[in-house]
Amino acid sequence: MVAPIYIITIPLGIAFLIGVLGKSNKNIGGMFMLIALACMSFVSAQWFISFMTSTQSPVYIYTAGFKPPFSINLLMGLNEAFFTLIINIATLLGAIYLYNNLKKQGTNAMSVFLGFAMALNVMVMTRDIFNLYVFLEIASVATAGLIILEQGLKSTSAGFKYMIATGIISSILLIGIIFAYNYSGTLNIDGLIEANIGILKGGAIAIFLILIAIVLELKPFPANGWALDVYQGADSGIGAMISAASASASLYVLYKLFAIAGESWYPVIAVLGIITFIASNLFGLKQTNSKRLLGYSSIGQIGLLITVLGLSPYLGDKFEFIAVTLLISHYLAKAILFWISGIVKAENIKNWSNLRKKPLLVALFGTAVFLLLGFPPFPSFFGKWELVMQLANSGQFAWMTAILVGSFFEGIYLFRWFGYTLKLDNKELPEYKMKLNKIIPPAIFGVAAYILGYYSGTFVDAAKGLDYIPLLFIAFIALINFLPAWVKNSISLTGVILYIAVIFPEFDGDLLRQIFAAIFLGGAVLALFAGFYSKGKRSGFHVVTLAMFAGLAMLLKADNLLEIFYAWELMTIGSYFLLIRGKKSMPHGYSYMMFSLGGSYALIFGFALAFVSFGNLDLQSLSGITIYPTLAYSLMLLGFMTKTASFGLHIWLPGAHGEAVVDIHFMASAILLKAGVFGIILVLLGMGTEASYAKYILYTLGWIGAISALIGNIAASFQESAKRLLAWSSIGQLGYIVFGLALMSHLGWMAGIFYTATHFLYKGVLFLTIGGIALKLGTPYMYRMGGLIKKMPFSFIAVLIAIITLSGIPPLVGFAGKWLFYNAIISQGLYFQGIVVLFSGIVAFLYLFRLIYSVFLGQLKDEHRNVKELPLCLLIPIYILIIAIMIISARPDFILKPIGNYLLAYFPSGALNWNGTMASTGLGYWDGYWVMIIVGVMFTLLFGWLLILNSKSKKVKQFNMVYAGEKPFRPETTHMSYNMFSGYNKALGFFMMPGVTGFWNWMSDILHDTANYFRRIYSGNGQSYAIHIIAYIIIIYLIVF
Amino acid sequence: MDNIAIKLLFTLLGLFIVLNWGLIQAGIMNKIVARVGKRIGMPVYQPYFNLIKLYSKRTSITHGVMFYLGPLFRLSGGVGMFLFMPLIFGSEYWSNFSFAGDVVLILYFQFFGMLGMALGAGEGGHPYSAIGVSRGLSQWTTIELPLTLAIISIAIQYHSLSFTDIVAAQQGGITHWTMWTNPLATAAGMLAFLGTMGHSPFDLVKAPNEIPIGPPTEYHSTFLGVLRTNAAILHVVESVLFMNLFFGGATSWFELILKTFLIYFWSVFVGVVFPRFRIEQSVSWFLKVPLILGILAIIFI
Amino acid sequence: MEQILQDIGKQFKITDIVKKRDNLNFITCEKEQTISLITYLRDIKGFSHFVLLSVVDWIEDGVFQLVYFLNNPDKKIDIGIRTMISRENATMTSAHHLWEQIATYQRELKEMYGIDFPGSPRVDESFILEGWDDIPPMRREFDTKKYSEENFFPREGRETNDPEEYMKKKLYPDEEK
Amino acid sequence: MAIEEQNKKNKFIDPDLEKREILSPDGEIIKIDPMKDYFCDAKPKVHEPANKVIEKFLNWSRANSLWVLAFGTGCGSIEIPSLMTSRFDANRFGVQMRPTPRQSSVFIISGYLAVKTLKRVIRSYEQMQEPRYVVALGSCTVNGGMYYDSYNTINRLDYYIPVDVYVAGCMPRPEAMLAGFNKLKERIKAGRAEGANEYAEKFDWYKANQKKIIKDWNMPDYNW
Repeated sequence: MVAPIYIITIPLGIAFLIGVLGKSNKNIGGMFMLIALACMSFVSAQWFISFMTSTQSPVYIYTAGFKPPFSINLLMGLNEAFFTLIINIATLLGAIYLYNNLKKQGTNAMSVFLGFAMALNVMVMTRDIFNLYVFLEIASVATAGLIILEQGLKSTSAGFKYMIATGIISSILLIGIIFAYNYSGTLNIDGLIEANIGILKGGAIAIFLILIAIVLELKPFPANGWALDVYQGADSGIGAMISAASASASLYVLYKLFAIAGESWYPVIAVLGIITFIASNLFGLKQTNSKRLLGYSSIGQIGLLITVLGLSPYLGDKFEFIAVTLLISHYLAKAILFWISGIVKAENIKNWSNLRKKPLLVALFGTAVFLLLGFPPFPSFFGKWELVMQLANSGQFAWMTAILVGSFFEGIYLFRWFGYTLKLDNKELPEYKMKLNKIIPPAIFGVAAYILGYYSGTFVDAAKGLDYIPLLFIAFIALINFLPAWVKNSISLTGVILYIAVIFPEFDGDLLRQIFAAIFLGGAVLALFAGFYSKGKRSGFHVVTLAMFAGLAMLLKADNLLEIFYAWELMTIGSYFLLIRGKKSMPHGYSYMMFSLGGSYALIFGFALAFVSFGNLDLQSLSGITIYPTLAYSLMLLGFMTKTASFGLHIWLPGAHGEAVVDIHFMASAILLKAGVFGIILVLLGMGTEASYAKYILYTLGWIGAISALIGNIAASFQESAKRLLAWSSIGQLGYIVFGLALMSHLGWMAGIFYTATHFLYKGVLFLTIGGIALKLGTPYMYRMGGLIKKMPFSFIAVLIAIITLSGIPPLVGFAGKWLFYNAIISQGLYFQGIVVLFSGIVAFLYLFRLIYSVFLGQLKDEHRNVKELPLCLLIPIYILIIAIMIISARPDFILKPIGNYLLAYFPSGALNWNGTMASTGLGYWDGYWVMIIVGVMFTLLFGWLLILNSKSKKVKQFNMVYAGEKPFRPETTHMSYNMFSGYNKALGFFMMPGVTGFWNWMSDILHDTANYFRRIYSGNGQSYAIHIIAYIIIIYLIVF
Repeated sequence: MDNIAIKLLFTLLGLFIVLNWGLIQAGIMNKIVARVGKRIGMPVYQPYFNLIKLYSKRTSITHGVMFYLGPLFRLSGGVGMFLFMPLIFGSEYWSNFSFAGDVVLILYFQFFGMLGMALGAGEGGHPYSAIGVSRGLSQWTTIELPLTLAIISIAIQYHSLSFTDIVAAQQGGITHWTMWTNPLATAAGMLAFLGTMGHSPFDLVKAPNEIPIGPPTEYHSTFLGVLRTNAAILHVVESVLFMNLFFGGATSWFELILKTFLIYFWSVFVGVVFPRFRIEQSVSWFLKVPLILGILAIIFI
Repeated sequence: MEQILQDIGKQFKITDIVKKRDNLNFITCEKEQTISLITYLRDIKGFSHFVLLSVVDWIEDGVFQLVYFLNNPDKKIDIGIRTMISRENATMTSAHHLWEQIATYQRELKEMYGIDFPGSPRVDESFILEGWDDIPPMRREFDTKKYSEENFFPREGRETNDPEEYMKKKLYPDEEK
Repeated sequence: MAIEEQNKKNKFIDPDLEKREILSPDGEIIKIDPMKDYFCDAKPKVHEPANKVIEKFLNWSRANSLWVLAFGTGCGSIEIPSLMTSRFDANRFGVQMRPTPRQSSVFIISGYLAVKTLKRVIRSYEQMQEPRYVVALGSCTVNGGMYYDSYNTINRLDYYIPVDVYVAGCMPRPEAMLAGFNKLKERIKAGRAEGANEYAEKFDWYKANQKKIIKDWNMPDYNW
């Protein structure tokens, strides 16, 4: 084992050596610097590994051979090893990143950098409070030096402000130390702990001053204007160092000194932290400068970590796990982000769209964003989960809420930024180059994020059951991203089919999951098969698709709440990337993510309440929540309803789905939305109908479903774009399902589940055909199509069957749903919601007719005279679905009987009676088989009759029609499609007033205005920043004492 | 299977009777309307002439497969409704194939013909067809609303959606009819009936002068003959539907003919008296009075 | 009215003033001044309503007489502005910028008389006659009977009678004078 | 194409019927000839009457179900509304108005016929389904009437479409029209109202007459 003292001595020595080398040997100096940093990393890594793997006990290092209090002592324990390791790795990679900058500035800069690294290490390791102060000063000076490395007005003024701020902070720290020494007689931290000066009267002031200094070092709101300028002004590489390495060190210092302060200081610190977290994330909302935005985010994240420190009494033995995962996530993500920002050299976040030219950078950027926000498979996911669970366990719901709200704010600007990066059309973009030394550090951190994500998962009990094989498969697909699409498609298809073979037996006996598995995974197969239409590489498509399907599969497999949440978030990531692939889908992908994020936080809140009530994370915990049950169930339903796009939460869907291409549209609409249904089913199964609150929740849910159905269907009728029409229709259809589930009766659930299955079938057909046609014709607008029946007869038949099914016309299977609804509504007594649902079912005719008429009937346009039928790779999935529809139509009992049997376990009364193929309830009866036969025979007979009567019909062309004595002029002017239901619009158009969108816009405006208003405290003036700091101290003092 | 064969024969006979009654009824109604206008009017047997003439046209043209099939769908819709509708209460053979489904089936099977017709008319490529269909569908959505409410009200009242049960519960004199026991539902239903019949004031769909004949503007010859055949059947079957729901059903053919005549006459009567609504007016109208009546019917059941 | 005519006379060259009624006058002015006279009447004298544009074919004089008919809705007076243009190569300045509807009149005149109004919207499109390829039919040199006989297959045996003579003969055959 | 050359010569260009080139969504250039692509260019055929006995029965029903196209070509159309009123009540003879040629069997040419209207009349006539009948009202349709020397009013209708019954007069009163309808019924019942077949037989002659006066012939030879 190399002694830890070398961590200090090596950089010191090399720094002097570099100084000796002089300016002529910059390369050698640089080499030395890197070697020094590597050695330091090696030492700390060695210690860290030995702590982790064996029972290595902490080692004290005494300088000058004396024991404290007569000398300074350093400690190398697990914590120190860990912190020095991450600091050293960050500085090593940072040095690689900054190599050219440092070299340009000469050997002195390298010495400063080494000094910076060393100071941070000592800050972590030292057990002497004065020594801590000294090295804090060294670190500050070194940092200031590094900041002004980049010559320019901004960096210079930033360095100056930094010096002012740290000067004030240091003096306060020094005063605190003096006080502490006065009361305890020792400068050693262990000695101070023993002295327990907090109980002394003046000791509290000492502790206050010391803590406040360290907290100020961590840039709390609002005394952090200087820090923002620093982040903005400094080179990105330096920013990365400050955000990743310095902050880690300072945090550890705070943690160390906590021991002196004692329990009573925890809440104060926590409050300071949470204010910082929420405020800086709120202010980040209006920020457009990328580095400053990162600064806000950094400060916010550190605020969160301070909060976690402050809340450590509530977190129990999970504290370390939470703190470490969150810290690591922040550390990796911020370093990556700062480093990337140094590569693209784009100040304004709108200019980040030039990142798109390099897929690797986009991948890293995405990794960092999702890492920061606590999405799986990253460590922060587990950290945040445990944090929320533990807080809930201790009953700290207010803290939970605050943290989730803060995180949500952070999500808002990060995803806006990410959306700009992915999609914003921005012409004049600065050129940039990717140098190898600049790309390696973020790449290493990116990979580390994934590995650590897996590793941290192993620490969480509930996550032990997670299945990482699909994720590995996805990683493999990501590696072969450069191959053409059909190869990846084939591989993915094989993978999914194999996975189905593995996973399907697991659901044996669980019909619900079988149905959903058939929808999710069967849908995956069909979607991937349809994906063969695409030419080229389709970069990244398969990764995100598979991520979404992996999430869906995991959702079904999940045994506990964590797994559900994991799967949910994974699916969200995948679907986000899928939805934002559309041409103009930037705002829609963004709003999707916002609702998903909000939904996730609602979910996790609900899960936490379930966890607390039940004591463990099993799925049974959803039943019988005892703590705030109304809130818990409502939140969970709300969370799941963001995916079903129910009324109020639906505004993301039309745009996002309307822009998606054919197979993505299919996945997003026919499959993804069902995940929400599955979630609602889980929640409702848990909730039951017995409890007093259940009635109200179900009542509300029923109305939400009914209104979604109405709004969705009416809005669909007024759309001009076929894809938006289908998207709105999905909202309506999901409304039926939600309503059916809210009925909480045998028939209602039967209708709901049955709808879920059939909606997948007929909507699948519609999405694939209409999407395929829109892709082929290059426009989604129906008034630009028309007359395609002659060119695409197979598509027409498919759409015809699908719309007959959707509208519920006998003899096809859609009628079963309507029939069940009638019976369920009447037997359940929910007449008025039911009427709304049935009314919207009839309104569906409007858009269905419009869809099939405007696209396939009417006038064929000039430019479409040569279009061909859809490709086989689309037609085959379509016809597979059609065959399924026809089979179920002929024998609806095939699917209804098992559902009924399954539901008997939950709703024993009110089941269907089966007499052969005839289903009956107490109210009515219906025999799908006979209806099919009767209609079929009758139709055939009448067809024969018509054929005999009318055998000599003359086939004419499209303009051979009566046009009031004139001839039609052009197909475009003869096709009646635009604003088709104008009369209806006049009568019921008020339903289409964008009230909900308006509401959310209003909310968002309020948030942004608030952010903008309070952001003005950051005047950019160094003096006022100094005043902020002092005022901060005084105010905190007044509040605390 | 013998049972089915006999049933089939009876059904065909029933269809024949209904078709002829529908044609004669149309003739009688024409006559009545003419007399209201102090005219002599067309002979009662005029619909037969029309039908024979249409079927015996020497030429016809078609715009495509769906255009060809449109009238067929329409006729299937009408005949299908007939098949699923029990005609005479208490008679096994005159109850057609109503064992296959209840009121809801009929309610939704109406759309079979409408949709087919709309599609066929759509392939005609004529913008007036599409305008007519868009108006028709718009109006239908709101017509269905009071009708649905009325049916639900009846279903709550009789605890059944089956025609047989509903009619059975109304036997035993006029005081047992829904008309008497549930006047609100009957009112809502009969106002909806005005819409389903497409007579004035709800005949904007076929507005003969501005959008010639509406959806079937391109239909002619045999196609139109098929549509006329269907209209004859459908008018009777719709009346039978309302008869079964509100007016105690029928125990004999005579009763059926009398009741359907009176029910159909109601729509003709209103049509003669009132002028035409614009589409947004009729949509709003159905969302006012009939809807409120329907809601009251459910509240006060 | 008199005042208006006097005012016009001060600024424009008016050759002939015909007083039909107290509130209706016809004035004749030169071709070049016509449009500015109309503009003057419209903007200064309140003749804001354009009634019609008509033409008389004076084949003997070799001129077309254009009549612009204006109305002053406040004073309830009308004025007709006559102007003579040559029948050969008949062109007139378009006035569609004053009132949009004049374009339609001009289109009609172009079709029926062959008077060109350069710059008037759609003036060359056929208006009432679709596919007319002969000389404009309202010109007096156009022989409509001959055209009809050549094109419309006149039925043989058609007799044309003077109605008065014919009825007299039929009703009172004895009464001959 | 003859029509086109003629139109070019006369500068009667119908932009909607010009050949055009369109870019398809695939980037392919499609050549469109509207006359060929949008209109059926087949000629009408003679439809022989069926078996005599059956035909008699069918004619009887046709005669009793006269559906009149509501297309007023001239001044006589003002007489038609009064024809349907309670005073004259053409309904009782089985005469009904239909708004579209597709569904009508009788075409009333009500008075003078301008060339411009003739074009529409021909279109509508050809769009009616066979058998179809023409009743011509007023002396204008017989010999031009008072418009015999007009430059744009036809003189003899039977040169352009076959006429079954002429009702003379200027204008004939509704009673005369009723008489005309009864005449037409007799003709139909006697099996002599085969105007549609006559039109198909002498199609070229009719077309030549029509094209002689309709200079901008911007429609197919037969409007299906």
